[in-house]
Amino acid sequence: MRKYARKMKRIYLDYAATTPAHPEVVKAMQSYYSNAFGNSSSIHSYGQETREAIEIARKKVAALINARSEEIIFTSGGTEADNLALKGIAYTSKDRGNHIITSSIEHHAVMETCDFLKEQGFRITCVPVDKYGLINPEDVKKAITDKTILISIMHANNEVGTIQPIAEIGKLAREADILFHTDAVQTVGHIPVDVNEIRADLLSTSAHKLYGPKGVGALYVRKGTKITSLLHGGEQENRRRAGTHNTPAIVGFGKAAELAQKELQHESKHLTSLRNKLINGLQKQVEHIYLNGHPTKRLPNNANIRVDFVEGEAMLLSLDLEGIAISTGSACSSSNLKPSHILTAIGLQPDQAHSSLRLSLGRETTEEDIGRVLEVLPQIIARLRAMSPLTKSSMQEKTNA
Amino acid sequence: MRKYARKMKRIYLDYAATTPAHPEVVKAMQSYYSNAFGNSSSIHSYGQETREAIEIARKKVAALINARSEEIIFTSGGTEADNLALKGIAYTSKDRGNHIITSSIEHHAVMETCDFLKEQGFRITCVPVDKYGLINPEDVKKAITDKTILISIMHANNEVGTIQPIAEIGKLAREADILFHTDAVQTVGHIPVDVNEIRADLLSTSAHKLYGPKGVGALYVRKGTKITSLLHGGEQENRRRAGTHNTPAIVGFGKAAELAQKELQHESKHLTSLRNKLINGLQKQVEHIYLNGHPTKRLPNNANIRVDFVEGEAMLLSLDLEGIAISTGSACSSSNLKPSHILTAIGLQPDQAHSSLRLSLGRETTEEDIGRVLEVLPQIIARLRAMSPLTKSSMQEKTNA
Amino acid sequence: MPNIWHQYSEKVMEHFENPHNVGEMENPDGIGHVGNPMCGDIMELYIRVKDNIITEAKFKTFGCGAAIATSSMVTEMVKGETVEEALKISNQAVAEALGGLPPVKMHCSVLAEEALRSAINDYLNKSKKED
Amino acid sequence: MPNIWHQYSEKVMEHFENPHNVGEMENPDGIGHVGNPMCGDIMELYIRVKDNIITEAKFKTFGCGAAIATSSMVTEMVKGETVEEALKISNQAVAEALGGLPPVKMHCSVLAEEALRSAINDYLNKSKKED
Ligand SMILES: Cc1ncc(COP(=O)(O)O)c(C=O)c1O
Ligand SMILES: Cc1ncc(COP(=O)(O)O)c(C=O)c1O
Repeated sequence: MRKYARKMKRIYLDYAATTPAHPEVVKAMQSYYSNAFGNSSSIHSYGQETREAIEIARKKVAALINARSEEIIFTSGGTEADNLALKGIAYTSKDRGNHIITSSIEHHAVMETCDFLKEQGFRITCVPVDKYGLINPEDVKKAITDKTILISIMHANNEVGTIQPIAEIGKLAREADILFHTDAVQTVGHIPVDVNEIRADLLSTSAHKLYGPKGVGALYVRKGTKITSLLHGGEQENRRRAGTHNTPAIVGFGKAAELAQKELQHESKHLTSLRNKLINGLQKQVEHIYLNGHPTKRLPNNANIRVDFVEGEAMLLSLDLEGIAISTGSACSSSNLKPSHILTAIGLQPDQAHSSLRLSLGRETTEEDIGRVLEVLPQIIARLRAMSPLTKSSMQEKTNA
Repeated sequence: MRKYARKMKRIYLDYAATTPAHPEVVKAMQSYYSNAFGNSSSIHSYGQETREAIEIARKKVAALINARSEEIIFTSGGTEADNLALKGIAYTSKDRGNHIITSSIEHHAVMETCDFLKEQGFRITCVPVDKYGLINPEDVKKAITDKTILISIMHANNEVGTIQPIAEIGKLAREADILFHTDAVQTVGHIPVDVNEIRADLLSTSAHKLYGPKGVGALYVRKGTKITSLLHGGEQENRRRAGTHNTPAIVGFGKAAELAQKELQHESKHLTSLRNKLINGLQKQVEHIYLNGHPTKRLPNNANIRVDFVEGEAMLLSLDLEGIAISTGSACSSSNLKPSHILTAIGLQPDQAHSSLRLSLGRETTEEDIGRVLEVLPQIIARLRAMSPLTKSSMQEKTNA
Repeated sequence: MPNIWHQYSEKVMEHFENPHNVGEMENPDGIGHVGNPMCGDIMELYIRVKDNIITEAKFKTFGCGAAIATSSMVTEMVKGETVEEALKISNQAVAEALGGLPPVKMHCSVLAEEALRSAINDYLNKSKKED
Repeated sequence: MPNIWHQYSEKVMEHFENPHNVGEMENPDGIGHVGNPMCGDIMELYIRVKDNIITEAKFKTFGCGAAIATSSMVTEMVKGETVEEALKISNQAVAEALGGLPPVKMHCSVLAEEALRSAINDYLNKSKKED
């Protein structure tokens, strides 16, 4: 099996983890390594040309989310954007209050930052989600106190793909005069995002999730919103994020944003159709398979399924031997062995969480790829279910048949 | 004048600001954008291959400073490394003490971080420097109190190039059982740096200063040293720095470190000789030119000169029109108009600081380049001195002659 | 393409892809049931004992590749051993027989050792009662 | 290679490269001396006045490109103006005559305005005394 794996066509279905940089993105970056390599802080012509390239990229990133250029702070990625948003607002607003509202299904970059802020004396309220992973805006509203300085609710969840009602949350935050941050790392470039429509004051994004390069992201900060720096030092980014500009990556991000804006509409339709084919095909062939997350309010490319009685990493490994790359909610390799906090937050039992797979589609996914998964995955499930002590004997008979 | 500038060979003498990525570095990075693009946190084969590439790079960076792989934390650059070092140790050690010792000539990344920590209740002592920019280890020793948790003294200064006696400072820090951090952004890859010889517990470096890519740096943290994260989130970098790995940049950093280790010896000799030719040539031709920084304890590639009676940015602009890129201690374009804190720390008057130029040499600098500067710069100085109200009349006669 | 899953030895991969002794056993002499769903690993191990010698071992496992491979390996290792010898099989021994395990996966070998002990204890308890 | 220094207009570059009216003046009717070394700009502006009309203006400047260009421009602008008209020349007018200045350089035009006022005031003070 393994022997052949090396020769077969590899199928990547983990676009939610990261995407390959678009060839045009790579091309756009090329000249900024060794040719137009100047430090954008330098006054001379080498600095001038990179400064210009950065500002063009900033315009493109701003355009993708309907922001103004000066509202974009380039960071080293989504994690830094989330850290900057939460810590930056917390430190700036600590005289006004010490209470932050977030949800139980945030990415680690938000969750762990909240844990850190808790140690620093801030109070964190985590609003729950329903079985689809949906937040109820009413719960957010109820959590507001006169000490609340920030509401941070992600746009769409990275694991189960559920899209939150953030326009409603943004509206109620605005009405209560509380800053609203959304981690839009999974949505920007994939579904329409308009900072004014959703009334976000801060919004995180990351280039490598939208066919841009790794190592660059952005925090949108609405004009007039004060924020304490996370990286102190030079005067870059209007003194809000120090550090020599990563010009090639920023240029690449700009190009990726430009391409995403053009292709977004078509792509989301295409991926939704392929994704549904995948989910329906699996459910037709295999019993005891369930979709995690919301059936319709979900990212176009996300299929997160629970395959009862089988551990996720064993499936992942088996698929990888067939050249198919996916991800799992199991954490049999992580340091604490606990399953994903997101899957338990939507009410899954630990074994169900350990049995969950995320298949996330992208630009290069084809009908044939989906066909191949529909051929290979049911066999893998059958094989592993036959080994599992959790498989009900009735179940087992069917699977073996 | 300007018309011709566009056609002439450009001469880059601002290597201290940033360096072009070495062609081999660019080549090494190439396949990690769209081919081996996996997220290093992914368990599948795409993740595996990037994980391996990152660990190979880590070994190379570690080797350059005689550290162990597990002592290297990859960051987004020198600024992040400095911020992580200072805030990370401050937060971890705040129960033990709240006093930090640093110097008056640190880079903004250290200086502004100290200012931030001051607001957070830490006490900062800035030890002074002499007229060469040298710190006296005795001053550091005297500043130590029983509340001192960290000493942060840069290895070599980015502006005047003075190399500090950090082995002595490291020794006395160790004796006093206080952690020692050094910002070695200007030295790693240019002069020998050995974390054990200098007894550093933490050391910052940045790839783009040694012909590596922008957007990546590293913090060395001695084994056993606890440090609070700056970026919270995923489990990357042994839970000490969250965020999807910037694989191409990390791989590029590894390659740059490998090349630097090979070329360091030869290069520092070569650049010292060119640099001395430049300084001597200028001093021979032009009166009232003085070297800033230490005459011998200085970076091989650094020439920082004070050209009395002429403002730096006017010289910079004139040189740029001739295709020559340099930097200045003047800050006529910065937001506060104050001259460099480093130049005032070594005792220069404001007008003298505004009259200072930094020419920093690098791999592609040739004898011809130096010849060209020696031809062009004296003319520019003469022209501008003739316009300057500061030029003494006696002086002026000579210059006009 | 680099060697995929190369934290896993060839031996681990062999046992993951073609595990030995999979399945339930009718009327086993001892059953071990260990692990918990929280950690994502559950092992059931069955042994048949004749004249103090383990003649047959089978398993069912819910778990990752290493969990399956260690289950397979431990059931191979006990066959033909006396009960006393079998009790001496440590998790390290299982891991070593598999050509080593990645550090994050050593807990799987611990689980295999526990499953075996649990099955033997079950056998010993039962035989005590029969005595 | 992109347009270097393109925050500077063509006009600024012209006046920086070939500044008009550079130099000291013998026995000027008014001298303006403004700026301070802290900010890196020092201007000296000399005027000659005949029948209330500024007939000649010269400058010496320690400062950046914009400081030199604004000095050059302001000395051009005052020539032939009455003292009263000259006093109305604002820093914006100087910046506009140069085709605009980057925001970080507007302080240079302020300095030029101040230098001119200072020179005129010096002239007015002197002529008062002579009265
Ligand atoms: C929802 C979400 N937030 C934040 C991040 C972190 O972004 P980055 O990997 O660019 O640091 C990710 C992806 O890893 C994500 O999916
Ligand atoms: C001494 C020193 N420290 C820190 C930095 C900051 O490094 P980076 O530009 O990689 O953020 C620099 C360069 O800018 C430097 O010269």
